[in-house]
Amino acid sequence: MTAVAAYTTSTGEALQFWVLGTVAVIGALCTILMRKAVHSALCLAGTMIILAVFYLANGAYFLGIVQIVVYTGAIMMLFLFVVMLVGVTAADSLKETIKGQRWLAALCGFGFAILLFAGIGNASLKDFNGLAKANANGNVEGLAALIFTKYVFAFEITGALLITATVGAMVLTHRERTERAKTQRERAEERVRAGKHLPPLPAPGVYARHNAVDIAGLLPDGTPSELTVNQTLRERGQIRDVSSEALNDLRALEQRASDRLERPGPLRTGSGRAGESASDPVAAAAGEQTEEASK
Amino acid sequence: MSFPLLTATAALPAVGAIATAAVPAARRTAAKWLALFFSLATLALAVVVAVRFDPDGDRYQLTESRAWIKDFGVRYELGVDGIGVALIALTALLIPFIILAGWHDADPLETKSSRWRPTQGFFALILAVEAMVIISFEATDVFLFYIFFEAMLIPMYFLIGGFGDRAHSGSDENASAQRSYAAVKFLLYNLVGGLIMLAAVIGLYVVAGNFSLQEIAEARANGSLDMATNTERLLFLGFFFAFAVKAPLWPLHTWLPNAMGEATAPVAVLITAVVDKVGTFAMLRFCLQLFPEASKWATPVILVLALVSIVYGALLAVGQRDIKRLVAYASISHFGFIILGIFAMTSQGQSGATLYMVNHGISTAALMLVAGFLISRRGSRLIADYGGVQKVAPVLAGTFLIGGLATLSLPGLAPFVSEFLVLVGTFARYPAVGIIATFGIVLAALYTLVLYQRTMTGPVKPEVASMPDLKVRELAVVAPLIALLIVLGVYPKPVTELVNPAVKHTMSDVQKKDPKPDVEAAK
Amino acid sequence: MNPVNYLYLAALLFAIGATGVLIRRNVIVVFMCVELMLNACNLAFVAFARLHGNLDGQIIAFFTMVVAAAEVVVGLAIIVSLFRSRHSASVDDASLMKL
Amino acid sequence: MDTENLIALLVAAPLLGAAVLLCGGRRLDRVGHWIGTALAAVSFVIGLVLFTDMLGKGAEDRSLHQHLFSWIPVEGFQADVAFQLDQLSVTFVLLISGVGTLIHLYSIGYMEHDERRRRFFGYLNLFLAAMLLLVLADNYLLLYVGWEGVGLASYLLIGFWQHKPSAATAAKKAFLVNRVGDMGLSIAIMLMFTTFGTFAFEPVLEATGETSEGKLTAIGLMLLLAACGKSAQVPLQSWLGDAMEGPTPVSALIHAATMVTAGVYLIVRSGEIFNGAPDAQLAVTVVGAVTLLFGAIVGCAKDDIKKALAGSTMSQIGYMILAAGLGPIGYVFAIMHLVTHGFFKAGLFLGAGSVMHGMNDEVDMRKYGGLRKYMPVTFVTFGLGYLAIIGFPGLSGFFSKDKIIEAAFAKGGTEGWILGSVALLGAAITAYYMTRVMLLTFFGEKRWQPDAEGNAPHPHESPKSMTIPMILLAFGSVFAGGFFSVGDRFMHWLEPVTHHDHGDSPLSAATVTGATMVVLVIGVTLAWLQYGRRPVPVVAPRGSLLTRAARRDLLQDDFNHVVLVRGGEHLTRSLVYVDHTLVDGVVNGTAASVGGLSGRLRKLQNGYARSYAVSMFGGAAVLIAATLLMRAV
Repeated sequence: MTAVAAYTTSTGEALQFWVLGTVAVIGALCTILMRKAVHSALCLAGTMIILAVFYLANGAYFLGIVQIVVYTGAIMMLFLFVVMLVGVTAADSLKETIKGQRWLAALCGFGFAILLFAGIGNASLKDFNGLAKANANGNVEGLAALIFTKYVFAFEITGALLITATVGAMVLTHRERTERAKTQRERAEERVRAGKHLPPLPAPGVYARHNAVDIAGLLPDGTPSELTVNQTLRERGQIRDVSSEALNDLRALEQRASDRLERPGPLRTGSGRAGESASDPVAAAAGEQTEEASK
Repeated sequence: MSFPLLTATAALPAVGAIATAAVPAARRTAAKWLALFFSLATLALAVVVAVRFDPDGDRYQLTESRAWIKDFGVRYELGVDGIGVALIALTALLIPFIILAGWHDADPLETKSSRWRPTQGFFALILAVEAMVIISFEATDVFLFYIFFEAMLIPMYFLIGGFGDRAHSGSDENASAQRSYAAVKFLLYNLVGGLIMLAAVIGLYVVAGNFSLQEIAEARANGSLDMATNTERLLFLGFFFAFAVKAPLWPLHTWLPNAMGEATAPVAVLITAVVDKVGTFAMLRFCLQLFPEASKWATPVILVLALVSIVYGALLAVGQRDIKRLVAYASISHFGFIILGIFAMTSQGQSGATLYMVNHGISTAALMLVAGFLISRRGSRLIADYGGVQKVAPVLAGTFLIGGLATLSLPGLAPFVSEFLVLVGTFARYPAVGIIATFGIVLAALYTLVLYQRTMTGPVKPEVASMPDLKVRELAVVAPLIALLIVLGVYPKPVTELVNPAVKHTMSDVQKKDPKPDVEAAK
Repeated sequence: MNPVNYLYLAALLFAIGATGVLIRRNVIVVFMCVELMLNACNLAFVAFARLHGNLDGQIIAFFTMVVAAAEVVVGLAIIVSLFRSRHSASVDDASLMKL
Repeated sequence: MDTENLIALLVAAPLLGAAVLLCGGRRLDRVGHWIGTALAAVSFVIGLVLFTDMLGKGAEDRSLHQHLFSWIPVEGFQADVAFQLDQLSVTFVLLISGVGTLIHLYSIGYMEHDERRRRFFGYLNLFLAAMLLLVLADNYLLLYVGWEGVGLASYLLIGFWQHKPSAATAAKKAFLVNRVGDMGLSIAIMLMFTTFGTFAFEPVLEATGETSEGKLTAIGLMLLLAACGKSAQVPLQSWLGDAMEGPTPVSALIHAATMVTAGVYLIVRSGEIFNGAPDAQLAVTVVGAVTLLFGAIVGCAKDDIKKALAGSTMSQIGYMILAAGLGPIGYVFAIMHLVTHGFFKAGLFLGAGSVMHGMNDEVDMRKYGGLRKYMPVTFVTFGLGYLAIIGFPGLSGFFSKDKIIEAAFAKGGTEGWILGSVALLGAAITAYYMTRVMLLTFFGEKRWQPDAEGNAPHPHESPKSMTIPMILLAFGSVFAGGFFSVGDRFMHWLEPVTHHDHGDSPLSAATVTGATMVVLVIGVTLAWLQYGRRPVPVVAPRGSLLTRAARRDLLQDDFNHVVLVRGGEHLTRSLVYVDHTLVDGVVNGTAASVGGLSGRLRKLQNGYARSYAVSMFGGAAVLIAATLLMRAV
């Protein structure tokens, strides 16, 4: 695309515009409509990449690259970090709390768009005298020439701005430790004094057949215990309850066992199973394992 | 430049106010005596002013003039004409009686804390009002006048809202709500009027280039300053509205009954007998002098409004159940007479109006203060709660009757002279108006006598059976007022001679001549 | 196709972003929408650069990016500390402007 | 010393008395009544001195003037405190102070048991002062002062027993009705001021020729209104009956002898004005004639002795007004009848008071009867007064009333005939109701029973202090008329002031006298047939429609009540409502609406950054739209 057409664009670019433009708009819409922040961030990233492509199409090679590297690469990642950091509350409901806000917002946005269109529409934008001349000896060189001559002050000031921003970010996020750090002993005493849950938290996931971290460990009676799952997952509600699966497996095992031992009366076992499983599934499971081993 | 007598007269009560306010909480009685002393001293100064004033001299005397705000040509200009002197004398005369009558009105019911001192505040506020009223009678600079005309509202607001009547009005229980309502109403009405006037004052400055009453009036007179007709009318309306609210003129009157009903009797007297006079006085001094043409243009409407006030006020007075509200409506009717006299544009009418201001002040003070004593004894403002007082407290009843007779302007008492002058003056130019206004005297008799009959005569009500007669302090308040009423009724000459030249000047301002009697006209 | 369409696209994206700012309560998402608006502007700038045939538009876009970066850094920092202080990422919870 | 300086003393003496007695306090209770009486006597003596001095002078220069000080000096408006004493006023002065003194004397006995006697005498003195001021003033404004002064005194005295609601109401009523009349007087004064530029008697009365008849008529009618109020003439007569609530001496002095005749004085004094305004004169005569009959009819129906006498007063004053309305023909006789009436009516009232004094203040004549045995003096004096008022030949009433009837006929034309016959009819009715009173009170058998407490009244003659005045007044009522009319003394005496002229009567004096005698006899006979011959029932029979109406003052009060009182009450009540809702409501309404609006605006500031953002965004949109429109235009 070195020679950018003046008045109209090549059909190739046209095609690209319509396709990617649509995608970009969809991405934007998803950004504002997704319920989970993470998804919004991803959609936004997508939109930005498409924009980068458009930059390139418009002869702004440097900006295109920068857009991908800096924006999509750095800034959006920063966003994602924060989303994680903030312990993404599972999904913020899109239910509106302020009366009429949503309609007003929609109205404003729509009207604003219409107005901008109108503005652009009756602006006299006939002739595109493309960037052929400007980019004659390389786009980056052109930019550099401008930045270090015409916009040098702005450039310097921007630098200062960046420094300031960095410092500011540090200041804002840094928490000065005012009191002495507690020793291990003190913590232990506190816990005892607080009197809740002295032993270490129970380990998650019983069977190692899943990503055990997000599976609540089962209590002796087969009910899952939230405590065993890491807090962040708990907040996100990403806990998989496997107690039912466990019980099903148990039932299956018993079935097989009874088949093999010609022990009649699934009814009896059925009748007793509930109590049995409820009483001591772990023991039963243990017993079954030994059987398997013995085969 | 000689001793600034007028400044002193206005400053003395101000100093007194500060001094009284500074009295420590424990020394309550001392504060009262201090206030009384300062008011009497002011009275003495006012007498000096009246003596130093020469009725046949030039129009404004004892003048003082200092530059104040150079950029806007605002000057500190004082000066009095006969009307001003008369009203200053009235004010200075009434304040001591008001203080004496309100001797116990501000005693704290229970001493809340050592630093809580309502009494000091009460008397300090009264003196502050006196100072402001006096200086607004003296100011010959429109801006200066305006400032004090408005500043008056602040102490009045606290006097009405802070020291209400402890007697229940029967209308409803929570008196404090009623009172604050009345105070706010008073404030709002007068503020609105004042703001409109402020606009007019600025407009006047834009037109005339300075605020000096005398300069502008002269410029108007010798034609060097001619306003466009509409400008003049607008400015006139701006001024008149404020004064009509203060006066008060129908239909801007509704704040007065609330204020007078809720305030203590002495404060009510302060409102109607002293503060409201500034309104009518200002009509005479500013409206007529600065805007003669517009005044003449507005006369018909104003006359009608005044007539309505007279009849309407009297009729409503008949319909009242509350003694103090009744007096308030009677005052509205009387203010109607005053305004009628001012705008009849005859020398009898205007002299009568000025005289009326003085006499109405005294007579209302007498009636209202006695009513206050009566109310304080029974603890109720409702007429229906009284009856047969005449039997148990003859002196109180007698003074009350005399006050009432003065209100219905019985010949031989001061108000008759002024009322008749107003009527004659009006009749001379507008016979129909004069005749309608004459109905006012019948209605006045009606509400006064009905009030007296219901409260004082008839069988003695058990609640009033043990009512004590007037005490020495109260007698000391009422007796001089009554004596004054009689003296001014029989020999009003001193006041009329004080007023006549000023009225002559005003008449020449508006370029009006008295209508000639037919017989002479025929010749 | 006329490159003006880029401008239309930019306008559309901008409006969408703005609407997003208005309707979302999650601070982070709101912030993303702001970014979206910035990008829309950048697109417009670039398109204009092409329109005028000089690079000034691109320069401006460039600066915008820089400033946006700085803004994001500070803004996210603010969000974090805000979350720390009141354990919520909702805009409406920061309604201290109420009388 | 110069005699005109005494004039002020006439007023000053009783005024001083009033001041002393009213301000004096209780320490004067024991001597107060003597002070009052003495001061009244003083002014009577001064009056005598001035009178004798006046007799010594020629007819023309008898009028004295005393200028005290200038009262209300205002540009183009002169009101002075100045007195004028001429034949007319001196006549009044003598009547007022003379009868006044006698009644003071009488009151000493009558009010003996009242603990507020001192104040009573103070009021009496106040009345004397005001009344003398009224007749001595040399300008209408000062007369107005006296005019209202007597109104005040009568208010205080009617309501003297204030603990009785009826008394208080009657007093208020009297004052209010009088106020209406006073309105007329003040309007008349204003008219004079605008017409003549002054309201002193002499200049006004001399300048009457220079102005239009219309003006004079207006002034005259206004003066007539004033006279109606003060002299209880139709339509303002309603207060006189109730005024009898006051102590009897008051009724005698104020509501019979002096104050109520002030209207006659006013009209006669302003004779010049009425002479210039025939229509006004006609109105006066009509009012007089109507009241004459009205009062007489009311007098016939009342059983309350004082009210009966009040009705008679009304009708007698009707005679005077009628005479005054006749112009120069009648002025003299009006005054003459006024004087004689002053004597005999005062005497009658004092007699009535004496009767009540003896009968435990019983006023119902039907409970009297046969009292002549018990109180002979009262009987005799009352009887003489009775003969005088019905015009028994030779007594005062005969001369004065006869002359008025003659003059009425002498007015000439149909008016003359009508007025004359009305006067005659009045004479008949007078004879009837006075005979009725006489018979009911002093003749027949006694009809009184023990009252609720069971203590029967034991009628007795009154003390000397009461009988002596009655005797003196009886003398007056017997001889005054004759003394005046011998050689038309009185006429010549008043001529310089009132300018008498004899009309041309269609009937000879003898005829009129004969007619009068005839109607007199008819009236007396009728009364005797009804009340003398057969015993009188103690409870009044229902009576004819006219009787019942007459008992209610011919329904005048009912009319007033329905029209004025009720209407007034409704008017005021609705006005109070309007003031509170409308006039006040407008203001409060605006205040409320502003408050509501601000409240609604406050809701917009919900503190949510997003809603602020919306408004911001919308604002931006509006701006863009604006710019676009600008460019489009």
